[in-house]
Amino acid sequence: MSFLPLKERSFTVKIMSEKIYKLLQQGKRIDERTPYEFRKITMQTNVVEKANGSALVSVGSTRILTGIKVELGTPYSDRPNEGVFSVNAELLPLASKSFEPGPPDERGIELARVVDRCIREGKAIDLEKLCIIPGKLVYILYIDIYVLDYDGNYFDPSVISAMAALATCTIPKYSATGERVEGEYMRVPIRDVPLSSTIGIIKDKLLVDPCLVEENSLDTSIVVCMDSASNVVAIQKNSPGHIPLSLMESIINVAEEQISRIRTQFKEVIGIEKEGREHC
Amino acid sequence: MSFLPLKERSFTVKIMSEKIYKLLQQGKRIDERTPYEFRKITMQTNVVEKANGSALVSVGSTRILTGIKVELGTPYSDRPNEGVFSVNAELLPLASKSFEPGPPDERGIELARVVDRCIREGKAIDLEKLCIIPGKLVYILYIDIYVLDYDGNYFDPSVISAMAALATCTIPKYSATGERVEGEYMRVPIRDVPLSSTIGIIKDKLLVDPCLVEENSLDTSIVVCMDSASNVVAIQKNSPGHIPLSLMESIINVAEEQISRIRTQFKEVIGIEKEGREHC
Amino acid sequence: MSFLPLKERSFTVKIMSEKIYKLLQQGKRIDERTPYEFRKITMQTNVVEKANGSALVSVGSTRILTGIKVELGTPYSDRPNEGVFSVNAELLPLASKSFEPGPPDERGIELARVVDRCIREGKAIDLEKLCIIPGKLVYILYIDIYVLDYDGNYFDPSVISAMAALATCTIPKYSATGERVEGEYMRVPIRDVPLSSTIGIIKDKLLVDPCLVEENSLDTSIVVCMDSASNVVAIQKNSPGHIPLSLMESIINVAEEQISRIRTQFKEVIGIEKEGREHC
Amino acid sequence: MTQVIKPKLIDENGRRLDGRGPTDLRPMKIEVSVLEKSDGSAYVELGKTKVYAAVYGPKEAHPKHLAIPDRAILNCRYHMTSFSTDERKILGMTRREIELSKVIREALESVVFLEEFPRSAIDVFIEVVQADGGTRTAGLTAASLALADAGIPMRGLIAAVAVGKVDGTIILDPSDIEDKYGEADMPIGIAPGSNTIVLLQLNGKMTKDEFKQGLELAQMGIQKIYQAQREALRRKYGASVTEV
Amino acid sequence: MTQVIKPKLIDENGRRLDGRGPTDLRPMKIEVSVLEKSDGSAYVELGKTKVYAAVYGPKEAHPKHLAIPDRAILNCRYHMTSFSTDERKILGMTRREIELSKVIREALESVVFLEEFPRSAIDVFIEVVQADGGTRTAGLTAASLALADAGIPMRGLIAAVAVGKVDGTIILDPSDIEDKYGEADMPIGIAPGSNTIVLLQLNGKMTKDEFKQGLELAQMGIQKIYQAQREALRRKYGASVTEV
Amino acid sequence: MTQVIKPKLIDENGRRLDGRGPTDLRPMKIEVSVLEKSDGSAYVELGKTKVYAAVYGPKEAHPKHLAIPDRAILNCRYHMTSFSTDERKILGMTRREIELSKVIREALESVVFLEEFPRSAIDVFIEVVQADGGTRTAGLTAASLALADAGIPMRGLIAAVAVGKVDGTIILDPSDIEDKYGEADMPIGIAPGSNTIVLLQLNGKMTKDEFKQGLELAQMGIQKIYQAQREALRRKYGASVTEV
Repeated sequence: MSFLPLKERSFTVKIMSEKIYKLLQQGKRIDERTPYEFRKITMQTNVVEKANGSALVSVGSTRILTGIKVELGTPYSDRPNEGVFSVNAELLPLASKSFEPGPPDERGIELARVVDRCIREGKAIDLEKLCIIPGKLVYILYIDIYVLDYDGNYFDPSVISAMAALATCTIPKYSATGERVEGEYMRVPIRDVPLSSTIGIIKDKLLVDPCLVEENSLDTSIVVCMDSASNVVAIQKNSPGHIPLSLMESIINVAEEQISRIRTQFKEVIGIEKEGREHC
Repeated sequence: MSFLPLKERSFTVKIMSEKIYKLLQQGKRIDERTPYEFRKITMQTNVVEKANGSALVSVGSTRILTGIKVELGTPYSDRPNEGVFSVNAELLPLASKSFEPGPPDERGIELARVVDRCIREGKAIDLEKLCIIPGKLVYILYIDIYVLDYDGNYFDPSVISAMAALATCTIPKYSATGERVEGEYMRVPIRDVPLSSTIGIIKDKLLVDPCLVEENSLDTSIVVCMDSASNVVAIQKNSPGHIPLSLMESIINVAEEQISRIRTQFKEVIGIEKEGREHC
Repeated sequence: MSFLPLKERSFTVKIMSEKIYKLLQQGKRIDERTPYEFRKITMQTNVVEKANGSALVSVGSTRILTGIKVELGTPYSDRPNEGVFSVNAELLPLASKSFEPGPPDERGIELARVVDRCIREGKAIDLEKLCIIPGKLVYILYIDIYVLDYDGNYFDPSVISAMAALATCTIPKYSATGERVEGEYMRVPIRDVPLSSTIGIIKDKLLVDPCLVEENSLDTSIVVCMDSASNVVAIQKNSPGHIPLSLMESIINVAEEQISRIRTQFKEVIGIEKEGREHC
Repeated sequence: MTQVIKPKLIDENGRRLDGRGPTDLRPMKIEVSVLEKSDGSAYVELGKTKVYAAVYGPKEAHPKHLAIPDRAILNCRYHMTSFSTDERKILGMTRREIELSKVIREALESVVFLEEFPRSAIDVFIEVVQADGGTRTAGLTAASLALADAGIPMRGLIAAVAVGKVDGTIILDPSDIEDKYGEADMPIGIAPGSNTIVLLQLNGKMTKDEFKQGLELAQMGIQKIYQAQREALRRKYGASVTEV
Repeated sequence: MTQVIKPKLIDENGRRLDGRGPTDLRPMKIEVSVLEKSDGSAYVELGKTKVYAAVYGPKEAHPKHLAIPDRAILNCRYHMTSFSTDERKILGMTRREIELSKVIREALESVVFLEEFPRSAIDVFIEVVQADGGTRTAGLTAASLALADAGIPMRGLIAAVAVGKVDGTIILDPSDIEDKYGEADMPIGIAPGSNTIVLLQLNGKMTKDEFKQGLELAQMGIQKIYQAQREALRRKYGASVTEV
Repeated sequence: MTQVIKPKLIDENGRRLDGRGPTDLRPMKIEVSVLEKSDGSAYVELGKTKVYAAVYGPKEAHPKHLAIPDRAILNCRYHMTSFSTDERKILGMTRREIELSKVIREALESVVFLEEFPRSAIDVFIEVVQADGGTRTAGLTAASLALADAGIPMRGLIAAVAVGKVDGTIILDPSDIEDKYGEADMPIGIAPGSNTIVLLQLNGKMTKDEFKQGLELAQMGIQKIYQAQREALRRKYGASVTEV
């Protein structure tokens, strides 16, 4: 059963919505940004030594920690030559008074599934290189995302942190006969770095990377994920409300531009090795 | 913890109970039926092509959908020569404002277990014919019952729909060595068609197939299951209240008569093949 | 999420606490005991024939039933030569109006884990003798504790009943090749009998084995577990409140004395066989 | 992996595996007020079947939105310890325990004057310490005594027993092995004061005649259990309870 | 353990596996008021995809602390029967069902006048009886009809359909096999009255142009579904519903 | 499947695996106000052990029937990320996490003036990002700072540390490997202002003398941690906090 979250579109919210809209008309935001401007993005990797890969990414005050644990297991029977990955996300109650302790609710599940689709459909990982013995032994990557501090927009930094953790993830090497090659490690074979941009909509205006106050006052919002060739690889309208059909083209174009900027920073900070990475 | 359902035996219920009793004294019911008359029963099979067997059965407005999925697995260690079946029932929240979403509550569990006992003790299935390799490989039948619309008496149509889905269930054929016989299918080996009749009791009067308004106004009720030789194979007093010992003989006789009538319709509509079916 | 139990430290509790403290100053208790005096302890074993071992232990009105079921299984990979045991505890709702039906809450989990640590760190069982085939086949002991009646202090009788059930537990014998030695049974190899003493604290005074009224009025309390050589093997401060550092030495000494007395009774009643039991 | 062979359950002299005749109850032990902290409690032993019941209430219904304006709600939990059965029972409630909690609760609702305690709750907890057949009926027998022990007004006690069919014979009070290898098991709860059935289940195959015979045999057994219940109350409360 | 070979999804004549052209919908069947006990209900069939929806409410929010002072809460459960899919679905809600419940609920919230029913709750239940692609869009289509059938005031109906990309071609209303082996699946829900998107997801890879093309194809399909919705309402309620 | 060999934990020079002497703490990093959205927060690092704590409240208790008339309820969740440990931790709360949540909560209850906030709730969330021994004590240390950072009135801070026994020696602040292969682990939480113990557990075997020695060593370590806590508060709030 999917319950409506207790976000009340009360009178004050409507006033804030009106205020944000008026600022947008002047090309402004409540926090001094322009409509198509992300908050400051920081990316730190290898922050948890016990994880095979990890990244702490912040977008403004929103902070996401992703860790990856690698285990060995059997492949899916219809994909005998491919490794496996699984994404989980928890909206920690530390991060916001609106997050409850307990198993992931619909928001955490949605976040995990959108990040999963972004990685999967964006062909981020060369899964065949994560196969050790076809049909028998493959690497399993558990990509676990934790929202530590939540000031709006947990989708985009989650995708970044998942990709940053993947791009710096180290896994023990196994021979084709399934034996551990003592002391040797390999990187996760990255094929592409799909990224996302969340677009907020008020009436006919768009903004990117909504902060929490904006998020609560939007008409609606949409997450667009693209690969490095600007293919759309995942979309999620992730809140109630209408998107005028006439806005869709602008939404895609704005997302493309934002993602391209984030990708530039990602390349600079994470410094992906070229080998085996075709697009990034 | 078994909580009392929130059925309030309020003043209006008592008035309705009195009214139903007075009608029964005149051989009548609130919906024009006689006391020992079922509502119209309809049976449709193969309504879900992705299931191995399925049946949609209605008794008046009460509508039950049963689907069967067949898988391969290992037998129970104390029954190495027998296939396995398992019954589950869900009172879907679509069906009634008194059904909640979530895992089956005590009513759903009771329904599943009574249908299970009716099939099991009524020897409906020749389980030995569902064994492929003794001790190793057998068919497992998942019989899943969904109450789609609930206007009283979900027991009797559930038993009918489970038996109708079983009687029309098609399963892939395997050789005695455990290999799939390509393209060949077999029927579930039906030995008998046990059926049930739910009897409502008000004071010293009986009625069959209570509709929802009656169900809420009965003193109590009882489900009687019989095989084709009129053996009693399962009984469940399924609501609070007293049954005078003096009524038990009539209850059994009324149930026998009803079940016999339903069986006649079952034979006509479902058209069970004779082979391997001894009683029906 | 660990919720504060609904124990209200209301005005009346403060009065009772004051009263208990005044009595302690005079060397007295509300139930006629002296501060360092347990309620009457009774121990009955083999009360459940279907269990491999069982014991019903009461301390005053607090009554604990422990049963042990023995199964075969595989050892932990880092302990290939050792059998396995697992402790579970349920605070049955029969026992107290403050216990709820449902899976163990934090109190039941704490009880189970403290008893587990007491047995494990007190080296109560010679786990190597519970190994049948190293790395492959070992005995698994499920030690399940049920609180049947709760008048304060469930820790100490739980430890006693777990140890009494272990000391009288009978397990089917298997040869080193993993075959059942028909008709032969062996005892669980007991190495030591660790026991516990719960100490209540009000201001600068101590008392042992608090009854329920006392428990609700204490400043705090602590469970001390010792082996037969008076080593401390487990400690748990098990309620809110302060323990002055200056009291810790007395606490340990009082616990040692109590445990020694309980051990004497344990030896008399349970009558542990000497063989393979070094300390008791 | 071997197919289990059904043992002979009734010998040539008509004796059952434990020496009983077909119409014999197992040795019975019934006590009330056995648990100090509950408002009422009882213990019932029938052979190796051992069951506790405890009652809390009437008390405020909690959470409040579950309260019913014109009567008490009655909650019931039938639960078995993990070591009560031959195979270790999993922790937590099985589907079987949930079903039995329902039928036992409905039986108890039939006799408790719930309307005397509007907006209240009465909790009944049954704990099966050892299960050797007939645990739901022993549990119901104990629960009705625990309610009486708690002073909760009732139309009368409930006494319950199972009958079975083994090797073609209708028997009273089947043990676990008779239940397992027998042809039918029929637990019955009766309010002896009103001669009415409050719990009835059947699992197995009986002809209509056998069913009738089973029902009569159950009534006989229930009279004996009812006497034992009354004696247990009398031992605790003296002669004043004869009218229960 | 064999790697599954992707079948050819569009033949040399541009026909799909089931004979459709790229822009064809599957045969459709839409009915309202199909379940008697709910306040509103609908049934939608699109090829082998079969979905029921039922609505209860507006009613008192329960438990009360979930109520919102100035509008109704809308609850939604998208659920599949265990036998609706090729592989048996586990009982209980999967993560997929929880996500789809959320996006469908959010789409419905966009059109229901929730503020007309303060402190109330409206429950929407979708049951997928058979899943052959497009179940969330069929479910949303059915749910919006069930809300109308329940007389709940809305800005307008929602019609929904998926588009996909298979063998490089943008297609309308992909079946299960086209979804499984195709390159992209994009479910879209539109409120035709206002020409706005209320549900949009994409799973797969599309160029910006393909995305635009898909969006246009979806609008075409949605017009047909919307007509079928209006006809279904008209069959039940007569001409009065044309303005929905 | 190989029996793991216990490594030598203290070398001939009395040095531990990471080079520390028996009475040395690991390098420490303590910060407050590290998470923007909570009412108070803190971060504690002790070697590789990394822990966040956040506090929400005082706020209305929810649901209301959990409220206590004459004081606040304090809720506490100690939780570890799945990748914080050598083996991946399962998602959801383990029994260990539930127990530690209880003992940490009880320690905090000992110092918070709960009676100042009747019918309220204070939530404390501890997240272990990396676990290398001493996570519950680091979590308690951080939680008490987060409460102070949230401005919640307290009798004083709590500082906590574990002591252990390895290779027969009593050591301060055991790491994970020392805990795993050592003979005993004793986490201790102290309210330095009142010289009282608020958290105490022992897991392992110690003589009475060793226990006493451990308690003294813990007090020494706790003084250092307490100083670091006060400095962290001072860095954030200036000299005004010296009296905490």
